[in-house]
Amino acid sequence: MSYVELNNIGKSFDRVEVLKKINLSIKKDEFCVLIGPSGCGKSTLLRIIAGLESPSSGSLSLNNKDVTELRPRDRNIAMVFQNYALYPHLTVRGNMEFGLKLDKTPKAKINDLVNEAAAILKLEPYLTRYPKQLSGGQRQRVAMGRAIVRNPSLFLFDEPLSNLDAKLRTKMRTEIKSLHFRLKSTTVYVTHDQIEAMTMADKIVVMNEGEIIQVGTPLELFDNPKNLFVASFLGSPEINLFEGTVKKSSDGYFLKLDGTSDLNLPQDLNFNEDQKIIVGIRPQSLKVSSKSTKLKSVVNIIENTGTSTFIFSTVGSSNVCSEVDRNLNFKVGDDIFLSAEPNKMLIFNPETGERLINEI
Amino acid sequence: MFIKNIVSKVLVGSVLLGQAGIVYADNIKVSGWHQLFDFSKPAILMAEKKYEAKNAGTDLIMVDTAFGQALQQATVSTIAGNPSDVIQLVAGWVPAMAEIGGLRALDNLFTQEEINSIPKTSRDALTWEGELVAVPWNPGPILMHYNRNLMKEAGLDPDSPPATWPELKEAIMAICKLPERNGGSVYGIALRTSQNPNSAQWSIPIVYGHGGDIQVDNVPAVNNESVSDALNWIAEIVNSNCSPVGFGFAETRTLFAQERAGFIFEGPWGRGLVKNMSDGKLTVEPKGDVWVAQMPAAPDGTVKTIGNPIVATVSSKSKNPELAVDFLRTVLFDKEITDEFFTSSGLLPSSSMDILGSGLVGADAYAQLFVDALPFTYDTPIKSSKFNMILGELAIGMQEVISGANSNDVLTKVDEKIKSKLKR
Amino acid sequence: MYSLKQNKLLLLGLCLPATLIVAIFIIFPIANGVYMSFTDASPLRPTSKFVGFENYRYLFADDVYWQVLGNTIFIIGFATILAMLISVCLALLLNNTIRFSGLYRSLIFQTWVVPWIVIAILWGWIFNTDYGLVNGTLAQYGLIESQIDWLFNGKYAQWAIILCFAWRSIPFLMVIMLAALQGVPGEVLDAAEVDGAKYWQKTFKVTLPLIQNISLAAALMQAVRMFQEMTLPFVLTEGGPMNATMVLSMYSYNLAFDSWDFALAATVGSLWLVMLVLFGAIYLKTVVREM
Amino acid sequence: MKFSFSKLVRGYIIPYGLQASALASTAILISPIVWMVSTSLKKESEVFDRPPVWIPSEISFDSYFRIMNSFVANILYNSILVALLAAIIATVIGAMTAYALSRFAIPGKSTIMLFFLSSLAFPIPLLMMSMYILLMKMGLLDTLLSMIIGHTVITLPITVWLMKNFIDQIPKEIEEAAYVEGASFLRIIFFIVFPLSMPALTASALFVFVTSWNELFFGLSFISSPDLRTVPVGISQSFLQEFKTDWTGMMSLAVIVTIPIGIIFVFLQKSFLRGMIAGSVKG
Repeated sequence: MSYVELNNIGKSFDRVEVLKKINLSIKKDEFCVLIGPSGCGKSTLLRIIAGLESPSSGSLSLNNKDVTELRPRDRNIAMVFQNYALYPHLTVRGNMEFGLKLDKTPKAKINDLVNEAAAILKLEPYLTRYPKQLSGGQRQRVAMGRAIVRNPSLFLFDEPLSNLDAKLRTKMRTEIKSLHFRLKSTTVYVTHDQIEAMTMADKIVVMNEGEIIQVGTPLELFDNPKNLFVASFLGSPEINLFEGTVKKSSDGYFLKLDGTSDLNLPQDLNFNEDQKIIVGIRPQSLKVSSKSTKLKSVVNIIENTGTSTFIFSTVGSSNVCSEVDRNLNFKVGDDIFLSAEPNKMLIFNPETGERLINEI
Repeated sequence: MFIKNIVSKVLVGSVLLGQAGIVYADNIKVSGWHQLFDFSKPAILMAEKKYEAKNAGTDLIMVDTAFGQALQQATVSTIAGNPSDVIQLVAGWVPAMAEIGGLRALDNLFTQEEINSIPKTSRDALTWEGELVAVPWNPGPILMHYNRNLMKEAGLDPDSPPATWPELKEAIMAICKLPERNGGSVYGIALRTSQNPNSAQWSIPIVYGHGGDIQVDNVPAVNNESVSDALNWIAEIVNSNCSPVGFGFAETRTLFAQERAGFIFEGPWGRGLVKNMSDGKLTVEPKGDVWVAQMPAAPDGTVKTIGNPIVATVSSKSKNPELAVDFLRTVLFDKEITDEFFTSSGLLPSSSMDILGSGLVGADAYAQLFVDALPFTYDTPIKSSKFNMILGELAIGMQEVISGANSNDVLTKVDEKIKSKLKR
Repeated sequence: MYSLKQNKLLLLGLCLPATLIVAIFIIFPIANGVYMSFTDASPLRPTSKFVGFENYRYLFADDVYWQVLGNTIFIIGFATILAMLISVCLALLLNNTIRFSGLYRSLIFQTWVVPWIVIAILWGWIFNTDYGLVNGTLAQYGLIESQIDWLFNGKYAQWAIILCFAWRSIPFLMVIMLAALQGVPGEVLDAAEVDGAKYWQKTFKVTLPLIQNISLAAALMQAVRMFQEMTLPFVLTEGGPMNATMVLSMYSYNLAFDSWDFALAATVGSLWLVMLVLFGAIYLKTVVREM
Repeated sequence: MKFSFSKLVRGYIIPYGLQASALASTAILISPIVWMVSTSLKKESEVFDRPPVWIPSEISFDSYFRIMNSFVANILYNSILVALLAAIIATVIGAMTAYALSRFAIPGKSTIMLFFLSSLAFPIPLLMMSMYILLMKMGLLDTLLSMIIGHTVITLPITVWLMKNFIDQIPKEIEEAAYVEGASFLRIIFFIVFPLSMPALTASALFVFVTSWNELFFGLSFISSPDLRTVPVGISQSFLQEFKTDWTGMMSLAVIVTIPIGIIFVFLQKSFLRGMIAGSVKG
């Protein structure tokens, strides 16, 4: 049996069902990220794991023990909140000690634990300060320190980085990850930022409208999304979608787009003629050349982030994005030609959004 | 001293919080405000000691009550069923207490001799439905005090104070013309005209002076010629700026003590007040700065005044009325105590003519003028439990007349109002 | 919020003391008071009987009641208006970057803590006919010839009380309005300035409308507290002369604890309650809806 | 250098004009208090001088020594005791209720708050009559407790109102964090929520204290023993009843009874206003 086990967890608020029969298991030492758009129920699920909410149905076990009815303090968990929820009237040390004192841990041990955590998080110089005297990143670390000192059996993070600026967010992301590596603690982490999920998670759980859509490692999800939702939720810039009708020509199957352009489809698959499909191609897989292909496009915008260059161009009435070599010299208004390896194409049913072919 | 007091108070704080509930079943409780004043304390303590020596085993407990709260407190404790045995009141409040059955008839508790030593007018005033329910402790006839210096300055003879109301008015008008003094104008007389029952009470002697009364057969009747005349008399003086307007007892007394008013109506406490408030600058002696005279006579030659005596009553709920009355006997008829009381307070210490006519009191010219007035002093000018309401309405009427309203109209209205309120 | 919501025992524990106090000492007295207004209740009587609308008939026929009602509205109305005008000006003034404005604010606010009983004594002294500061100063500059009986003339006495009430309300209203002014976003004023508004236009078209609701609510709160305040007339003028400064609270207090006419006092109180409900309904319908 | 009228106006006239009007209005508003202190420091002989003298020619503390007797000590002690206890009781009970109203799903919450708000305007004499009867039956008349109860009752609504608006602004996550860390509800309320609500607690406690310090009529009707009088009752029942209008003494007494809350406010004014404004501006 897994370390954390959710069985048929359901939750309703005033007859509104926010979680529908959630089943999930998390292994020991795993870093599990719950991701989904806002309102998908991921925070509620985390609060149920924490014990801040009780589920309307189903059960929850932690380390082989049913904890559904237990209060948070009896679950031995630690939680980091979005706005840190530091106690403004206590010093950094006071904040970190609070839970230990409640557990009646001996004074000497409290000191050791706090000092140790402060060392790990480089908080030593700030122990006597109050939260309002700290910067955002420092507060974030205090919130984590407060969780660490208690050596919990489960760490819970509720969008902990969303209040930080972009640069700090990247930094803290790494810190949390390395901390996890060091402490080997089982973690459930809620975010709506797919980059966080991709970079940090051992296992990503994609949720939407109260249901788990797909569970898997970051690369599994990236490469083999179960449906359109997962495919477009992960990856940045977003996956390009081409919607059209399958036609057959002498060269084999191709996709007739609404303009004059066409797109060659993988030839090893069986399509029905006139079938409507959506083809998803990630920007990284959408090749650009000046060499003529069936998919002609006009450069709209060229974005250079320094590390990579993106070309946004127009195909028919829709915009597509492709990542290119920075040395390629295109200008706005240039005609370009797009192509993709057939095995990099993800094909979806436009009505249900499901992947049509799971394995290519 | 101040700090020490606070500290000791803090220490007994918890006791204070729960102080009220203590009940001494067999003891005699005396509630009143005498004990509050330093000047009467020595006599009260002496009385307490003497009483306890006489009635061995009885504990006399003095319960302090603020003057302003005495009636309310007596009323409430009577309703609640735990009043003090002896209750100090002023005469005007006696009907209110008697009406709720709070007072014990005293006729059979005192000896006939003791009762007879009290002037008849006082006894009549304190008789309710045929029974004597209170005895005057400190009789308080209201007499005319006058400033001899101001009279002299105004060209009047200080040795022959006005004897009739027209004469008084002339004297007032004369003094009124004197130049400013002590930073303010000089008034002829300091009349009380504030919106307070007390102001109306103090104008009753003026009604007497105009030959009438404010009640007929113990029923208030303010709508008559003499009340109207009295109010007009007051209004005329006030409107000629010869009496301040809207002053209550404290302000009028200050004015008189500052030698800025020629006349004031006060009881036997007047001497002490004048001395205290002028910081001893003014003397109250026959040939001194201030002296006292009987009220001016009415047109028919009679002299009548009101009294504001402090009286003592025994609660109808007292378990031991004999012991309670014995306390009264001690303070009223024990010469040693009455002398001490008179020396320390200057108040008339008893209602017994025997005591008032001899000894220290008998030798005091000031006190004797008040003793002389006792036979024509009316302690409860209105015998009604709604004494304050009636006088309160009259006080407002008085203010209206002063501000120019027609006295007959005003009195008609006041009379109606009193009648309608008496029905409630 | 978490399982707190289900913790009935805690909820009960938290609410019990207040519930008991409110039930015993607010709701019961109010209900009992309304009931008493239909009886001839008095602590002087062992029992009371039901008299229907007799007390109301009596009260409506009593011109003093109407006079007192008029006085109360006049005094509190003018005091509130006066206090509002002065506090708006003061708040606008001190909201400028003036040196020592913090000190001025503190000094003015200190007057708010002066106990009512002290105010009564103090203003009695200030308005004293002979030696008072007001008459003294007026006479010093030759503004009056003879002394004015501030507290013994009906009209003057009302205005003296109005002045006292206003003086006492200004500090509180001022700090609330200052706080409201400081809450007006600077960008809005900058935008107005860019649009070419002059100082007065900014003040009247932007600033004041923005703090209007808070100011009105604060003024209403002050008015309501003044409605209950009776120390001042009680000590300063005893409601006189000729009931000119008798306000509703003191009138009903006197009826209850001086005349011991609980029934009539309860009638006055019940009518007061009715006014309160009407006023509250109008307030909710008009002001709150606009918010 | 070119003379510019508008520069003169903007640079000198407006700033100095504003400064002058601020100074003048402050002076006028606090003049009664200055006059009170001034009178209290005068010699008896100078009190009646005309035109009015603002600064005594000779500072004299005579009147202070004259009135500092056990009577004044007693009324101060009683007032402090009553005001302090009322402030503590009303604030703690009010805060507890406010917490419940802020965090629990209580049906009719807005009606309850409206009731509390409107009860501020309830006719106090109407409340007092039934309270009087109740206290009489409980045997509590003429105890300091009766006044404490009275003052708690009339101020409880405002403490609830102030505290609720304040607690609403404290993020729930802080409590959740403590809850996850194993704190009990009572500990959360008393060790997390209340310390965080300090400005509001200060404001309510001070409000109750000032109200109690000011309150005359409960004391007047419920108390008859002179020993138990509070400041306003003591002054109105004894001092004003004394035979003398001793203005220097009166003003000294006025200064003395104003000092305790004056001092408290000098130190706590900021906190008081913060709590008051946070609590009332929103509501």
